[in-house]
Amino acid sequence: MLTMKTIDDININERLYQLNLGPQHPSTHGVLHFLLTLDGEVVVKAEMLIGYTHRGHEKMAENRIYEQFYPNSARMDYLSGMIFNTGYCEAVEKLCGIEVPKRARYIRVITSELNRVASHLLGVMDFVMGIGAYTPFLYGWDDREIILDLLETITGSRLTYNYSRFGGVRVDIDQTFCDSARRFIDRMRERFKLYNDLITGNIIFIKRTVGVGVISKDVALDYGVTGPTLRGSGVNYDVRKSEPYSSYEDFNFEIPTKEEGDCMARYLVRLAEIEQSLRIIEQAMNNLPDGPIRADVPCFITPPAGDCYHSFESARGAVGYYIVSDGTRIPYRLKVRAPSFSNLFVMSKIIPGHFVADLVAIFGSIDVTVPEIDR
Amino acid sequence: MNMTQLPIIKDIYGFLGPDLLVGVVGLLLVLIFVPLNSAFLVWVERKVAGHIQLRPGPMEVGPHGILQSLIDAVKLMCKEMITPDLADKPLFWMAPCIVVIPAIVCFVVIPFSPVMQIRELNVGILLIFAFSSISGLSIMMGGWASNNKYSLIGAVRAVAQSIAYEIPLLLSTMSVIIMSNSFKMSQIVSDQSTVWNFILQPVAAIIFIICSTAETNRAPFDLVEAESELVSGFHTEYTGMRDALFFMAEYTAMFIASSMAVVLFFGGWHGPFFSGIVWFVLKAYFLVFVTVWIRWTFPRLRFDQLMNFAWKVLIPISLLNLLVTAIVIKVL
Amino acid sequence: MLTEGQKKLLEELKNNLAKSVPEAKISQSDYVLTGYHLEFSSSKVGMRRVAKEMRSRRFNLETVTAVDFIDSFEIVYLYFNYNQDNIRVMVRIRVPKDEPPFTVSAVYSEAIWLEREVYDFFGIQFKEHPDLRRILNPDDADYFPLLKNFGKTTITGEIDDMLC
Amino acid sequence: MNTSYGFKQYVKEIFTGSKSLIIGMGITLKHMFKPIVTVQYPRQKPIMTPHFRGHIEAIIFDDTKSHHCVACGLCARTCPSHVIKVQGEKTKAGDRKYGKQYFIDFTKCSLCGLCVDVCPEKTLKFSDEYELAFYSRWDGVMDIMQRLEERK
Repeated sequence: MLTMKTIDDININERLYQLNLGPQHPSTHGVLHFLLTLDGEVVVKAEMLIGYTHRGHEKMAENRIYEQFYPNSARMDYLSGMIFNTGYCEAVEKLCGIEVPKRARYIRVITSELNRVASHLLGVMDFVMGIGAYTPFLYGWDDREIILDLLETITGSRLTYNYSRFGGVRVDIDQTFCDSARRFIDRMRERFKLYNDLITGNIIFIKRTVGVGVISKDVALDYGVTGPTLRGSGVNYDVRKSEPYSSYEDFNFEIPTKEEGDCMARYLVRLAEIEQSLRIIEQAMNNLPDGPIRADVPCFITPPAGDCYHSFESARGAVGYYIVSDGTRIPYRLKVRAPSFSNLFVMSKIIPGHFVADLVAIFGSIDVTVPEIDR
Repeated sequence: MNMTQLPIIKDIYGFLGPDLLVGVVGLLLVLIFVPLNSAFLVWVERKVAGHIQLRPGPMEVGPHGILQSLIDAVKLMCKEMITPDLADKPLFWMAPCIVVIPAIVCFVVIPFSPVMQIRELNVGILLIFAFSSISGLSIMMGGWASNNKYSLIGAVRAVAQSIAYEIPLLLSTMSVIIMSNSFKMSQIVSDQSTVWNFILQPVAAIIFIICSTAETNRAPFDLVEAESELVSGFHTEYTGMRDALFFMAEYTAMFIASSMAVVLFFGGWHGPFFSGIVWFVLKAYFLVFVTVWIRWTFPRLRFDQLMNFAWKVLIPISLLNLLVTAIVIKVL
Repeated sequence: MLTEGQKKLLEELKNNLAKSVPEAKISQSDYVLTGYHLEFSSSKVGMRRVAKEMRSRRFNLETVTAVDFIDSFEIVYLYFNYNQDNIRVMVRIRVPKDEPPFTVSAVYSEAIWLEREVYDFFGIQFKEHPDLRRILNPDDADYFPLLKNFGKTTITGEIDDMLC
Repeated sequence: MNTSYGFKQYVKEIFTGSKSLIIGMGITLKHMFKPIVTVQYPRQKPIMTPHFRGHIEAIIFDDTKSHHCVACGLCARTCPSHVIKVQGEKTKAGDRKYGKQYFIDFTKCSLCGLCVDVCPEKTLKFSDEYELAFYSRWDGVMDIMQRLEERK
């Protein structure tokens, strides 16, 4: 690894210069602004300037009834909109004490996991594209397209699904959906060989990722990192296991972890997670119970006064909805704990000492969504 | 009055002989060939990339979109050429002009067939090396003059990269030159009438192809442009036809590098059934296809790895190869 | 359902927190309904002592946020651990509007950004914070958007009348 | 990265590395001869699924050969973006109201589908039209009752 120079070693006027990476840059996944202090091509200090896509979702929530916040929830993390949407519904259900039918919970699991696979595929392939390989990105896109088509058949939308409703889901899934999902699972399992040959085994990819951007366990804990980024650092923590929501307690799956904490570990964790998600989908479809898909809830709900915190695992980490209700139809306060927010902040700790090219790799491997950070 | 009767013209004609005619006609042909060739190669690149990525590539203009690059060229000519306010204007203007010089000059010595060569030089190979280094200069000029940090980083990378990769490039060429005892390109080609140098010198051939990919700044060595890091590298600030000139130079350099590889290792114009030029162009385009294919397969190296690869892998191996070649030739 | 380990940890936590911050009110809460196991509420003191206690037990700071209760702020810290025995601890600190609290960013680095966000939206000036600047809102903004007196739209009132 | 970098490892890395590169090139070459997977959009058109969420439309019911909208305005009030405006009319005094004009500003619609969910008469549905392009913002404001007349 490169030896990190401290500011004291360098005559500032001569050697350091600042580079604005973003807000308009091909590899910042949206509008994120890195203010880098560089020594040659080595980053000495990195500061992330965020807020370019701040839309004030939390303030919006205070100005609309609970139902009207459905579309907002998916627009925070547009890559795992289904998970955010479902999570919001579950948070409000927890607040109101609504019991969701089992079939609806299973459908939520199936759609959320499909969404997670789609998000991970994009995350992994975007990371590979940041390193410079464009073709694997489009192969991943090809797989992701099947999921989007599949979800479109039941939700009618491709990114901002808006599918979950308080007390259940909007549309039931049928046999054709299950058959296409099974076909996708079979196809996806075969595709792992392609990804391993084309990307994981590639010597350039290995050289670019192994030992780059190491997040140690302690740093991860200190900075509140969650999700695949945390599991890549060797911490076995997944909300789906630790606090099973929906019906994750019914399924048999593993939490893949890697000890190394570098870009490669995070990449491998994501690929392994896709595999586990496929397992969950398969189990859920095999044991799909019959019954109603929506509990009998009023058209507009009025939760009792009080507060609740609901945590769930999105494709990027542990998301939390903290809702304070004052007993009216409008939330008094709605706070979203965005995993990308903390995951991004850790970059200011680990980037110094790396090249600009590594910054792109690390940023890709942490896989943040900017609208989720900015909310 | 007959112009040729003038003493000065007579002197020039006497000095140049029939070469003048060949020179003028050849230059015209090169001037026509270079833009058309690069337009064709852009189309090839987009088509190959498309099919590798399971999509058809350009399809709209002409059959299978073959006229797409010509239309794009027309569009680029109509575009405004923006010069940044803080740019070094003369240098900024000169860089794209200089970058096409090696693209044109190098064609002078390439033997497309036994008869199709504009000028036979005793040091043809050296001329190509000498002139292709100019492209590094123009990249440096463009990157510096843009007054953009991304461009500057790209330019600095370009210089370091071209220095590092010229050494193994020359060393691998040297082993061929030792074998045919000549810097003359036609001599090297005619020496391969029975066995290609690729069979005799496989290591040198592979190193040559790798280094020429790096010299022409193609992926996986395209750190000079490195889209995901440096936006567009040295030509970030260039627009319109100036940008197109950089592209033209890049694709022509690709073609020249492939032609060099054909001359040095793949038997030049030699081949059954067809005439020499057909074989030569086929081989050159196949090598171009290989570089395009490589580009759309691999990730990009990091800068220190690029340097390590040149200094720790390519240079030792090519030196070793040269040494072995020299010993074998001496012994035989 | 709480496991044995969770119960034990809860008891320990309760005792230790009560010892380190005697003036606080600590109570167990229904996880199924609220999503947290332990509720810790105090007025204006103790957030750093709690943070240190949590850090020593390898708890993770999940989020920091605030709620504007017109007359005062409630600052909310959520802690969660990665171990087998998962406990979520909700720490509520009531602070008057004119008396800003201390930062916990010396204990948890994550809090640097989380508290910046709270400052950005509520204008709570955390004491001893290393880098208290705007984060999501523009640098030159002169408003704190999540305060209750900011930007209450008239449309909402209309909806309220019609639906309630 | 690795300080103890032996010669054996160096040679091995060159060979394994080259092998991995050749495998990668083989994969891309194979893909080059596979059929394309993209839809050539203006020439081929994708078929929309039955649940596709386009802009909203009124359903023509068989019994009345028209919509069932009673202009209750619930959709207008639920809409998070406030893009719906319904105008009702009574044919004669004491009769039920029916929807005469139903404006939706599609340029601001977030296609959440709350209006369809909430409609007490279930007279709204999603259109499967996806090629909606306008020359001005005002063209995005459409009267779905008028569109219903056109469909009849």
